[in-house]
Amino acid sequence: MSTLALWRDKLAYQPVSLGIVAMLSGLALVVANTATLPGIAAAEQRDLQTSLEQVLPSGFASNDLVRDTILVSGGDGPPRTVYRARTAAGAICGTVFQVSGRGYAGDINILIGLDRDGRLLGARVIKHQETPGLGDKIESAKSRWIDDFAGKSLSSPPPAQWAVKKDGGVFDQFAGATITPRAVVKAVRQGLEFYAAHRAEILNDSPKESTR
Amino acid sequence: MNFREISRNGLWDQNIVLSQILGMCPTMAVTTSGTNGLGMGLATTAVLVCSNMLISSVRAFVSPQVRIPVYIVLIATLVTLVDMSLNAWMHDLYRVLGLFIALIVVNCAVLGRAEAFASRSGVLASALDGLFMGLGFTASLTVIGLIRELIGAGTLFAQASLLLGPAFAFLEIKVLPNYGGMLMMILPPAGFLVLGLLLALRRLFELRAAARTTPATAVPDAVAGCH
Amino acid sequence: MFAAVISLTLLGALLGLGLGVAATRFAVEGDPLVDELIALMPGSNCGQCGMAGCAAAAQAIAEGSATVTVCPAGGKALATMLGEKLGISVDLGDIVDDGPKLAVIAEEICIGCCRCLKVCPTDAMIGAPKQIHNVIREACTGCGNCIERCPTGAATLQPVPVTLPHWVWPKPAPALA
Amino acid sequence: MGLIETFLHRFAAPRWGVHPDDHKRPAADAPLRQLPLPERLYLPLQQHVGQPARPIVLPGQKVRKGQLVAEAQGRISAPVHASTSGTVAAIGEITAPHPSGLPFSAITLIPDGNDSAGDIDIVADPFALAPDEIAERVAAAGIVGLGGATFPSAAKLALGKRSKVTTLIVNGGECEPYLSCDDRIMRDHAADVVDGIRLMMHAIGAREALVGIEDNKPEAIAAMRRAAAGFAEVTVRPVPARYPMGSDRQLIQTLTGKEVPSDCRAADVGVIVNNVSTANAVHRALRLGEPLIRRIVTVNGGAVWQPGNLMVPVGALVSDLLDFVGLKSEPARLVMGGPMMGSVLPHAQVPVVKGTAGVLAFNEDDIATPPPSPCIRCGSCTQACPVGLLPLEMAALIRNDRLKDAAVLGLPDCIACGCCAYICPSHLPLVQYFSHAKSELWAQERSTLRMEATRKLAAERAVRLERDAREKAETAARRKAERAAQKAAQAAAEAALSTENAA
Amino acid sequence: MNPSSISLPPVASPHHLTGNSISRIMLTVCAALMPATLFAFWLYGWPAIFLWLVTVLSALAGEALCLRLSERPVAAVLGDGSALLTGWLLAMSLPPWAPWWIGALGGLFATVIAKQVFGGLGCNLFNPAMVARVFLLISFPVPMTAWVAPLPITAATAPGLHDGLMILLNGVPQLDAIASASLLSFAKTELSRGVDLVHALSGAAAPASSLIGARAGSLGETASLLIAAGGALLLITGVIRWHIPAAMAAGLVVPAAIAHAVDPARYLDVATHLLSGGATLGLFFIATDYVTSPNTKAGQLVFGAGCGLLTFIIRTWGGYPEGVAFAVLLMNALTPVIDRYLRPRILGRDWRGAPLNPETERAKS
Amino acid sequence: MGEYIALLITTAFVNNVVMVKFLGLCPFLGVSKRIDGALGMGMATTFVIVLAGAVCWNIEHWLLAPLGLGYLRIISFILVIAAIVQFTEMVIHKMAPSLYQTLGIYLPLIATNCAVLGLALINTQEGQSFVTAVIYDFGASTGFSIAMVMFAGMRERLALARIPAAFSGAPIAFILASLMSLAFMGFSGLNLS
Ligand SMILES: Cc1cc2nc3c(=O)[nH]c(=O)nc-3n(C[C@H](O)[C@H](O)[C@H](O)COP(=O)(O)O)c2cc1C
Ligand SMILES: Cc1cc2nc3c(=O)[nH]c(=O)nc-3n(C[C@H](O)[C@H](O)[C@H](O)COP(=O)(O)O)c2cc1C
Ligand SMILES: Cc1cc2nc3c(=O)[nH]c(=O)nc-3n(C[C@H](O)[C@H](O)[C@H](O)COP(=O)(O)O)c2cc1C
Ligand SMILES: Cc1cc2nc3c(=O)[nH]c(=O)nc-3n(C[C@H](O)[C@H](O)[C@H](O)CO)c2cc1C
Ligand code: SF4
Ligand code: SF4
Ligand code: SF4
Ligand code: SF4
Ligand code: FES
Repeated sequence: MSTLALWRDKLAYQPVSLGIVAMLSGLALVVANTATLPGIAAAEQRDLQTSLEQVLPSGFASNDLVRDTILVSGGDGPPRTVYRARTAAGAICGTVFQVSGRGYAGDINILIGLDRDGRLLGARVIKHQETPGLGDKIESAKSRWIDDFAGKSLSSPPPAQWAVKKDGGVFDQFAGATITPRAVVKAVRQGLEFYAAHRAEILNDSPKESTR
Repeated sequence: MNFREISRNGLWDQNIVLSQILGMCPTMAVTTSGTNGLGMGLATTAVLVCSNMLISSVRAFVSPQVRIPVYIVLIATLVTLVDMSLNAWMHDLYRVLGLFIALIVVNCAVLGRAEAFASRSGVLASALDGLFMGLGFTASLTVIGLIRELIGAGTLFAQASLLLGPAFAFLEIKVLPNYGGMLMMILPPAGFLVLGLLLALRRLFELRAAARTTPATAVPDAVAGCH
Repeated sequence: MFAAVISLTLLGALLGLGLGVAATRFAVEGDPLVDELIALMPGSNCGQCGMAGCAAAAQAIAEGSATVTVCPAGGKALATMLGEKLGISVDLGDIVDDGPKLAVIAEEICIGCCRCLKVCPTDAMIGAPKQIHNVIREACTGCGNCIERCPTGAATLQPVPVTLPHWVWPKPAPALA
Repeated sequence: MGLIETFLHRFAAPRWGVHPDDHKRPAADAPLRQLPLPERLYLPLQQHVGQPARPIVLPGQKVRKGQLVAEAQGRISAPVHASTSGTVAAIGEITAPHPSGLPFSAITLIPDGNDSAGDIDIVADPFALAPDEIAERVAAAGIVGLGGATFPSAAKLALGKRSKVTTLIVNGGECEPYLSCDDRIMRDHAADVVDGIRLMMHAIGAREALVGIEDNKPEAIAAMRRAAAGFAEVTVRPVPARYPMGSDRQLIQTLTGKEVPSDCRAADVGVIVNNVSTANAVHRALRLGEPLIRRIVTVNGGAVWQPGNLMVPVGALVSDLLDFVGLKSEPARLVMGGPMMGSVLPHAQVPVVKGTAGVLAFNEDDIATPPPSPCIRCGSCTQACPVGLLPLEMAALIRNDRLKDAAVLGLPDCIACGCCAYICPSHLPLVQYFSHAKSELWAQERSTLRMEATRKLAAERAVRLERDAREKAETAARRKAERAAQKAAQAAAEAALSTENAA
Repeated sequence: MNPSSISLPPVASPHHLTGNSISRIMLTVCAALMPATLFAFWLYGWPAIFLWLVTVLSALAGEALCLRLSERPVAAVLGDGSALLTGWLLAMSLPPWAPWWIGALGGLFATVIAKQVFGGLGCNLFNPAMVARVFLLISFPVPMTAWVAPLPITAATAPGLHDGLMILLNGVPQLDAIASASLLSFAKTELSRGVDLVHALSGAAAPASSLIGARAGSLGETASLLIAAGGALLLITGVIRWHIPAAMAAGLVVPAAIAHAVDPARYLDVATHLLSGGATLGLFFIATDYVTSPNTKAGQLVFGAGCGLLTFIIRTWGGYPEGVAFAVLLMNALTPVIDRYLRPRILGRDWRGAPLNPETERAKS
Repeated sequence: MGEYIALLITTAFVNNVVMVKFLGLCPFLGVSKRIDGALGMGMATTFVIVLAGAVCWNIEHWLLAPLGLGYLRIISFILVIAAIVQFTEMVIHKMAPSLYQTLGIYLPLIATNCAVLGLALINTQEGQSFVTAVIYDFGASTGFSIAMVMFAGMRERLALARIPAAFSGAPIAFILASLMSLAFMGFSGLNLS
């Protein structure tokens, strides 16, 4: 102990001791990283899968959605990843992709699922920062509001009514919080428009365009 | 330091939140519901126990000059380890606590205990200290979270099953059906307010106790950690 | 993999070196605070504070084991000065400052034993063996050392009488509501 | 006052201060009355700032009117003269006209009723005297500032001469409500006042004199203008009636635009301020050879039957004055000086001193003081403070015993004018806070000085003890050496003896 | 020779005090509020009167409770009128037909949490009424933004005594049917829908309608002119000084005028800014609260300008349609710092507190 | 330029670290008894945050990202921060002992001031450029200092108030912070673009 005490105040002791601690920590982390990497990757995969399945009726897709994607550029912003659902026969029967809009407190990310004709199969908010108690009724866990989208398409209701009731549309707003639903409605509508514009590209099944 | 003293310190006398007033950021940020408070508290407890033990065992080798960096590296490593393992093997829990776990690194209470206790005490005592400090922390966070949740939404431990696992479903209670809710309670102002009122309550207890034991003495500076 | 370990180790070593150098470069010698406090104390080492003189009292104050109100000889004035030096607010209510005191010798009883003279820290007591002793008003700090030593009780502490120029306006009573 | 006039007044008036109801009339308009000689007079030894005077008479001694009974001690001091002829009964203590009710020393004089004066030494033309000689005569006459500060006037004149003062400001402000003694002096003795002013100018070497009189005293302004008509160097300047216009710094600023720096005297910026009554006293001292033994005192207040101004010998008891004017009711509070700055008297058995401008006997209605409420930070006090202080902040600090912090905010600059406490809607005793803090700080200062002295003494004692020890040791060593030497000598002697014997 | 001993503890000068008192000041302010309040009562009928009562009574009750707990004289302190004024001003800033618990919670919050916990009158750092208003707005955004169009008490469709009580207890039935946005939130909604203000604010929605109180809003917003008259009364009686109102008006008007000149389609005009929302009430009654505003003239100018500017910023770019309450609270938080750095100059000293130079003063004449 | 100013204002007020993001609360509550102390702490923290932010950005950009060592981020950032803080502490202790007296135990605690690490992590999370990151850090720490100074000013006044015994000290400080953050809610949703 006494020799240690002597050593501890030496200049060289500082870098060496801190270095050793850092090295051991680094080692531990490297080992842990190697050990956990596959687990984490698998878990994240599962997460994605379940989200995707939420916006499609159960049993709708027979393929592994996560592996059947296509990058579609267009609209504004970076290319979007579009996941495609297939029937047991392998034909494309629907697509899932993410849209987003600016809500009250930040971006709202919504996953929407469409059938071949561009009719909404379902929508789920996957990330938002809206005020709990006001804007968070867009979460399916909090309210069934988001289910209203199922079955809607660009033509029904007509484009003019793709808005909240306050603005003359068909969608309910929440008392005291119009901004959030307005943003969601707008984002979903834009998603439908995006699909309409790129339908051919998305449904084009030539294998070279599919990634992964 | 005996067991009684350590446990009493952790749970009440030197309670991290109510007495030392440390670790305020997670306290304020996560206590929007009882469930969140509980989760954060338990995660912190785990880290506190491990870090206290680790630091207590290496304390002889650490020179004063690099003491703090070493402690912090150790704590950060621990936290990252916990973070990774949860992510890989308990993914559902991780999805809930993931954010909180990263926050533990900078919870100054962890370093505070390392400095104030673990760097001067044996491994076992340090582990106990970490445990009770953590439990005291958990209790405070849960209480604050419950108060905010009850007034804010009329529920207790809402979504406990979703967050902590189905086993915790029994905790969920809707106390006030048909209650419109009070938005402020989940916003920053109420965090401060509820803790302030709790601290006042604690002070009231102590004033009463002091008045009972020594009727004529002046008001003690009850909150030692109130800098 | 190696990169991770090596870079972290290097980072740690580098910072450790920096800190080591800084610690030697910027080392702070001693505690200048205690010296400053000692300079403030009355310096009569009368021991009323219950410590081994003023330096010990200053040390205790600096360490926090004694409050700034510890020195009765210094009174409120000293306590405020110490409080300022330490940057803390002082609760002057703690100080029982019932005004300055003076030693007074009852001439009829004084036997001229000289004991008081020897213990007075400020040489405020004058007299010679077998003669009546006297107190120099200006020099007496009212420490009471002589009182304890006086075998006949001739020395007593009396409050210094208040005179017009020394009168202090009382502090107003606080507003009720 | 009409609406427009009120409006204009608001804008013309300075931005500091307050405008209390002045209550000066009818007392100011009543003709001056003479207080009959009381049975006993008490001549305090300390009626001025500085060293107290030292008595030079013995009990039983007979004195003439104007005879010196106590002489000045030191540079800043003033002598005391017998206010009338009579016998010195005692030299003892009497309650001081001070809120503390503490006693101070005074010479008790039993008048013989003759009021006979001693020899009078008058010069034919005082203007022929050297300035220093005028100052000496003023000093010998025991004149002190009669505006309230009671600073020995001769010292002020000397200071003025040394600092090359060019302007003498004569303070006829009399801004305190209820008081009218200066007003009376100016109305009745304007020529004497102007003469006194010119004498003081001569003593200082000032080029001009400005007489500042509040515009609520039109008769005094007219009288003074008439008296000063022949003297170009004396100008009468009406000033707005606003409390505390009579305070020297405010008057200097109003009349000359100069600001007296906070740590300086007025003389440092080339100005000297003297009260009109002081000028009158200077006139009487030099032209009539009469020392300062009497003064005009306003007796006023709701409890007084016949308010007015009295000519009073210094040393008369307040009770004598009140008996003379008669009381409507038992006064609820007795005040010496004005209502804004005067000090409350513990009882009526206190003597009138040179600086006593008024004795006010208030009834309950006059002083109805509601209990203080908390400060609502209305800022009225800040607005009113003529010095630009923050009374509310200082009071809050003092309430929490943070006196030094209050001093940092400017407590030492406070002139205790009372504007803040007057205007405060919460009726906070602000001036008492400040007086408390100032006296407490002085006390702390004294104890610090004392501590310093103690430290020195302790160090000296340590040195002495060391020296004693050393001396003792040296003596012991010497003794030892001596003894050793003795022994050696003895031994040598013995040896010698033995050798001798042997031989 | 010294017969009587000291009879009384020493009393300090001055022995002469103004007749002014706290209760007199507070009651003057209440009197100045009276015309606007009565007019608003007429406009909004019984529910508004009940809400006002509930708010004032709960503010008084909160104060009384705290006084009881801290063992201070209840009647004397309640008599100073400050709690009454707090409740009154809070009521003036609430939606007139809000349910009773809004008023009750607000009144209690104002006097208990925002005032008495800090030590009562004079010790609070934030304006109690505005703290309570913001607390209510944040906690209950829905009822706090539910405005109704004025429906004079004399109108046939106006709720009577009984219906008024029902509205107070149960809230407005079919709120959507009679709901009407206040001018500022209307403008904000239109802007967020992408309608420009030139179109949005034409015709019936023109800002001028708020001058005569024909627009939905709080009690204190509908009668801006009467509020301003009350403010003038306060100025004349010397209860408030002009610095804060003038600076606040300038802080609001100047940027508003510039912005409106640059882009009238996006920025509201000056009159709207001044006459709607709580601007007039804020100008004269709220920002001027002694306790929570600086007490030097320079400080008050800075404070007022800050209130005005922040109001403009929050109204124009913020998430809330109305900004006076937030602006006042933010400037309240800054008040001690303002007071600390903007002190008056001491006579004979320069701004930094050093004594002046005697020679330069001597040279003046 | 305009967007940088908007960023500065947004980070300082709208997303105030203390009042909105709940970072750095311990020093905010601990060192805010007097304006001077708060100002000193604010400046020390600003210094540390900007410096640490810049260093961490470079470490992330040149070391961690290229080598795929994302999992070492927390530990290496905290190491850098700790070292910078301790270095600052030693310098202040030597150069300005009185400042050291007031900042007391809080200097070492800057290392665990969540704001420092939090901001460094946010910088990388949002993939900001170096300039934006520095401006962001500067704005945030300025917001921290402003909040501290305002709070300290109010606490100086609180020290003179008649706070009920049960509330004096920490409880009233929290309630005050609560009302202050109520005021800061006014900035919520402020959108300068
Ligand atoms: C604290 C707070 C949070 C809010 N959060 C949201 C929100 O998340 N989503 C939303 O649409 N409106 C939110 N609002 C309301 C908006 O500010 C705005 O007043 C409202 O959306 C306007 O809608 P309205 O036309 O229905 O009144 C919030 C308001 C407050 C006070
Ligand atoms: C003291 C008190 C507090 C209340 N607080 C709230 C509240 O915070 N939020 C709310 O919506 N309703 C509140 N209420 C009102 C009732 O809870 C109300 O009846 C309930 O919101 C039912 O409303 P609904 O009929 O619109 O569903 C409160 C009532 C009382 C008596
Ligand atoms: C607040 C205040 C008010 C004063 N009012 C008067 C006054 O009304 N008349 C006056 O002669 N002196 C007044 N003085 C005293 C003057 O400042 C100054 O001391 C005096 O005029 C000097 O003249 P003297 O030495 O002849 O007394 C006042 C002083 C203060 C501080
Ligand atoms: C001119 C003036 C304005 C006032 N404004 C308010 C106010 O806006 N809100 C409030 O709660 N009290 C107000 N008061 C009342 C009182 O000052 C307030 O309750 C204190 O803040 C409580 O300490 C005002 C008082 C005056 C004299
Ligand atoms: S009481 Fe004061 S003077 Fe006496 S020894 Fe102690 S510190 Fe020194
Ligand atoms: S009390 Fe006695 S021992 Fe003490 S200083 Fe006075 S005379 Fe000396
Ligand atoms: S006048 Fe009185 S109530 Fe007003 S600020 Fe000054 S001390 Fe406070
Ligand atoms: S008494 Fe002092 S603080 Fe009050 S107004 Fe006069 S100078 Fe200013
Ligand atoms: S927990 Fe954030 S600073 Fe302490």
